[in-house]
Amino acid sequence: MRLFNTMMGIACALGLGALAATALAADPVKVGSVLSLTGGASSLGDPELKTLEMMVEQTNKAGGLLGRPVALVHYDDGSEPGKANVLVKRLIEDDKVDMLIGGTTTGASMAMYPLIERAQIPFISLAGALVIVEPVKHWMFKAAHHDRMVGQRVMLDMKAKGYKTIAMLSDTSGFGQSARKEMQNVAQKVGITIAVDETFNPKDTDVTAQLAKIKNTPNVQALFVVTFGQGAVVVTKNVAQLGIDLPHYQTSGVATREYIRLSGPAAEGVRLPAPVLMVAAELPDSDPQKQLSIDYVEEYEARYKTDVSSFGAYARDAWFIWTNAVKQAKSFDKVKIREFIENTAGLPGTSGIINMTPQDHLGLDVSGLKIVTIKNGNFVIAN
Amino acid sequence: MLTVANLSKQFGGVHAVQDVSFTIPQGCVYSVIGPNGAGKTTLFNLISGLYTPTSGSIRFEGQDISGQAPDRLARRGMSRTFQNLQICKNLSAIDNVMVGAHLTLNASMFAGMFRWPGLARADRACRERAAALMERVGCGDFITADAAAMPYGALKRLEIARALASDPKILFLDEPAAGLNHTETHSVQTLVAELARSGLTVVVVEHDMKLVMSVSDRILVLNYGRRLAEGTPADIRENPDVIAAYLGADTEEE
Amino acid sequence: MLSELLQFILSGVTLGAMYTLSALGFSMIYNASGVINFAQGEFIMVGGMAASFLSATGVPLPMACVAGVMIAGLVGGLVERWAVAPARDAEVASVIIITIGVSMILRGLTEILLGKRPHALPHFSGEAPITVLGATILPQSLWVLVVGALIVLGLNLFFGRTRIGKGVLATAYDRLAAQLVGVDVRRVLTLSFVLSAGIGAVGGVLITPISTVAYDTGMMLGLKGFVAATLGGLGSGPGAVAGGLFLGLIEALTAGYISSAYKDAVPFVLVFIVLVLRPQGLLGTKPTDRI
Amino acid sequence: MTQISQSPAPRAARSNTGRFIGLATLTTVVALLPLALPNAFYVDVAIRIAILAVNGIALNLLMGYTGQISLGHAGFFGLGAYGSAVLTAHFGWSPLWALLAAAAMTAVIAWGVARVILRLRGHYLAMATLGLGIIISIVLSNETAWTGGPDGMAVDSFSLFGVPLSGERRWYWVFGGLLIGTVILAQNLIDSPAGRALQALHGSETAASVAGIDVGRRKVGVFVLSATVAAVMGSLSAHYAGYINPGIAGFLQSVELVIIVVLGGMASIYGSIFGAVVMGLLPQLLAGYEGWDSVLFGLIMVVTMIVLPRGVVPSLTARLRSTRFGTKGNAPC
Repeated sequence: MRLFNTMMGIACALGLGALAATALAADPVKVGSVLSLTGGASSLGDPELKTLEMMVEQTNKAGGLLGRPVALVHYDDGSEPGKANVLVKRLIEDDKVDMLIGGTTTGASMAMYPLIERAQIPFISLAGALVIVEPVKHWMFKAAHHDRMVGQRVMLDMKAKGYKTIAMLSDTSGFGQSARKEMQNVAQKVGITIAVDETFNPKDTDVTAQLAKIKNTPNVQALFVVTFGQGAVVVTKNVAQLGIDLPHYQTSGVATREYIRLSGPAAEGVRLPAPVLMVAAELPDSDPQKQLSIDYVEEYEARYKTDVSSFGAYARDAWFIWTNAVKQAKSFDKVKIREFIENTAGLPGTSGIINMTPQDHLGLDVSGLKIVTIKNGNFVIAN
Repeated sequence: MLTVANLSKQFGGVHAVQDVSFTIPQGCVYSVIGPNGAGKTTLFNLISGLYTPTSGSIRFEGQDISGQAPDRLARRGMSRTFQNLQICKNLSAIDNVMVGAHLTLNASMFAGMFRWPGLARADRACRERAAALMERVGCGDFITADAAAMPYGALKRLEIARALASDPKILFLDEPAAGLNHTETHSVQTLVAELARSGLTVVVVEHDMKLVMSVSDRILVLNYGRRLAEGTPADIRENPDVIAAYLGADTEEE
Repeated sequence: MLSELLQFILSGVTLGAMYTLSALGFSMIYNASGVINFAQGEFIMVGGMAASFLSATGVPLPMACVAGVMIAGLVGGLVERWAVAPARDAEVASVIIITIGVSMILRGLTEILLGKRPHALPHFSGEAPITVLGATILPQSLWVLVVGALIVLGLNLFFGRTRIGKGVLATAYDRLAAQLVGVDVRRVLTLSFVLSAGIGAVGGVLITPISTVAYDTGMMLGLKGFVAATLGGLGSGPGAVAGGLFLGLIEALTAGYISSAYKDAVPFVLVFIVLVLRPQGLLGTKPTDRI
Repeated sequence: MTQISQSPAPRAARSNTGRFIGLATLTTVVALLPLALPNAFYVDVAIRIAILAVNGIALNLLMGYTGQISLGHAGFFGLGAYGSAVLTAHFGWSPLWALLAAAAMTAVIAWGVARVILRLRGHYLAMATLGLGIIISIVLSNETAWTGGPDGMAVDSFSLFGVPLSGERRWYWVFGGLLIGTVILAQNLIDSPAGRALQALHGSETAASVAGIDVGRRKVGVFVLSATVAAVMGSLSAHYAGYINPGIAGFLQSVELVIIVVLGGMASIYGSIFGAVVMGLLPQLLAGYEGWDSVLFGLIMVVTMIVLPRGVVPSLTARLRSTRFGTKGNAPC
């Protein structure tokens, strides 16, 4: 009996001691990040981390920030928001970070926020849902267009094309379900009827049952699929298999060339709202977003030999929002930086021109999302 | 005390026990014998509630008990041992015996968790009694042992101690001497006789004829699931059917 | 809506064939060792990943597929030799924990070696869907169905006709007795892992063109295979087939006719009901204890 | 039919002094640990270990002592957490009443389910409980209006008679106290006639029932007990974390609890504490080695179960005993 407890005590002491040893000496400015590097949302979190690492290297090569080097401390939440809650505590209490970027998923961002607010550290979330910035949360900002905007962009395009009755297929992840709710609201507002509202598990290997139901529902004029990653590929292939010739919309969640590569010819003609990043080459040279988007894509693809995605681009924008604020604040004071982030004005990013206010912690509008379509295996701006 | 009438049990198409009737008077040693596969253990399992009879009735102290669950029969004062040992190897030997005394203690989980007053005292008394029982059946050397570490012969006796711990009115012993050597068998024989003297009704399934003949007051002979004969040892020894079916072959071998 | 029903049935049967292959692996290992192998899904994933990786590096498709299955089989054998065999005397619960550990190792190694991105394979016979009475089916789904049926048939012959197959059955029935009559029990156990992994990998390779594969796709298919195997009755070959097909059909029909939101709960509700009514599964045999 | 545990580990009769020393050591560790923890993050890790340990002990009563596996126990944890969260957020209940109501509700559900599924054995029981847990987590993630869906929901902080409970240090004492209390109650139970009955039915259901133990009722009783403990811990940890999502009720969490029980040692209270320490610390220690973390975690599990097949604590104790007394295995001593 005594033995068990001695053992337990030793284990505790050793374990916690080892934890303490991993803590780094605090000299550089520390950016903390909890990302979903494994699990359901890893296809989002992976490019985000790659981008952040690239940004850190670039910043340090350019002499750091206000003369100090920058270091990234990141942890993987395994796409489990509950874990993000623990890990952010580690970033705050143990790694003593100066800035937080991350939260791949809305769940993770929301799970982290109560602790961040208590610790008073500026935080830029990379997740999608509206709830992150509405109602406004004092210490939390957002780099990606929220799902209501995505919905608006799609529905407006549908309306312009004259589609009144549509079918929606969303996945059961946090991304899909939060977006689904927003889409229902937007549809009601713009006068579009969702005649079929189906869901599927993003891990499903087959969704033909749901799609057959959609196919056989009369009067449906367009199909709107709300998902990302492998799920989107499965749906796209199944749509082609069933020969559904409805106009096929997806969300910015599939704005990555990987989607095109994996879906093959089935992806042809799919329409989606995407950050201009994907079609930067088509922009006029005068567009302030053009050059920086092209630079980012080229650097990323050269460095990692893999396709760029809009998720990595959100991390890039978040990085610039922060560094921009630091340069203006000329200090690493968290309160000051928060204020300067809140007052970011006219900052061009891959997702649009960022103009934040105390009422708007996103600072983007619908114009940053372009409706693009897939043509000959490429994203092109839709007519 | 126990009356079995027209009892039958079928497994699929196999008639394991067929239309068997007999009565066990109180305070006697009653043996069930028969060749392998005659249905002796099935009969035990039927009476002790592990199997549900296909038809027929079992009456214990005047009440119909057929089909009742084993734990309810235990409340009525029935207890038994097993041919294929049913020892709880995750418990110590003495705990196994104390399991037998389950019904004599307050076994509510709530009381256990909060150490209900008197519970510990009753448990201690029970432990002492269990130790005494182990001494009595002849496995006193193993009072502090883990059941998993005990030899076969001792486990057989441990089962008897456990069965006795519930203070039964009737005790069923399923082949208590199987696998035991001469001395061990002899001590089982003495034990059975002793238990019978104390007024307990003992029912024995056994292959060892010497043991059966010496301890039994009455004997039931089963063959192919049917009753072949019933009577005192002397009757059985002289019954021509029994000799033909069973004893004859057996004595020739010896 | 005949074409709609037919469509549901076609997708249900395709799914079911996939679940069957996973369930067969579960049953085989369960038979040989009494263990539920929680790494079964990872075998499926390893097969799909290896094949698509090889195919991407320029290996011809048929060779890549065969190699994928063989690699998975090898992995299965190594898992048995290195992780399961050394724990032969451990409790079943401990061995289950070992298989969970193995699944984490396989997932992690695949992530490190082949990356986290999903991979695809070209369809074996093109992507032009075949239309049957208004419903469509991909040629690849036919591959899944036909190969699945061939494997079931092959296993049937293997267990019924070959010496080593009978040895596996004997080991499942009574390990000690099998050993006494000269069956090399150790080899049988390794073989059961190699076969389970190989069969799972065949499923993984066949499904990859349709659904793509990533380092973390195994768990879902493994879990469904466990459900299917239990539905049919653990350890029963026909049970695995029945359970797999039943599960696939029910999923597709629920998604089609009832609610796609609760589609994922249906298999588990179903297994619940089946087990309450028949505690040994649809085609399992009732356990008999000798008392 | 294979039972989950074929050869349950033998347990030596516990002596009162041994028990006291164990408890005293545990209390000392719990009392002194905060002094060694440099900041709130470490306290947080300790708290999460305590939560895992209490859940592990409760599950061990069911799995290790009674021999009935549950692969869906996180489901009950989730029911408790969401019960509390929904009752406080949507109905304005006070946290204490919400906790009690959630625990009672979980107990009733567990009772209803247990009566049906505990007739199953071995892997079939594993399947049924696994299904139960998954169904619970699917319901939690689908009923968006109440639960906030897959993204989860915020939970108010816990307050008792108007005094809010906040800060890791305060919560630490709550969970530390609960852990010690759980160890005491669990040991009491194991050493009582009721606990003996549970272990007896693990050893042999036939022998137990012939001895007068109502096997079915006992199994249901311990299942409800361990589910209710999980629910209470779920409620408290929801208030503590301030946020919950359906993942807490998921399959992986259930598996984590089973690993705690088996790795630490079936039928060993301190084994479950050890298992909780491992499962609580390892992810943090491995957090820096992305990709390799899962490989290392898996390796540790595999190697431990091969080297110490009965779980860390029972295997090591048996080994120590045999060397100390110069005897092999479990000879009487």
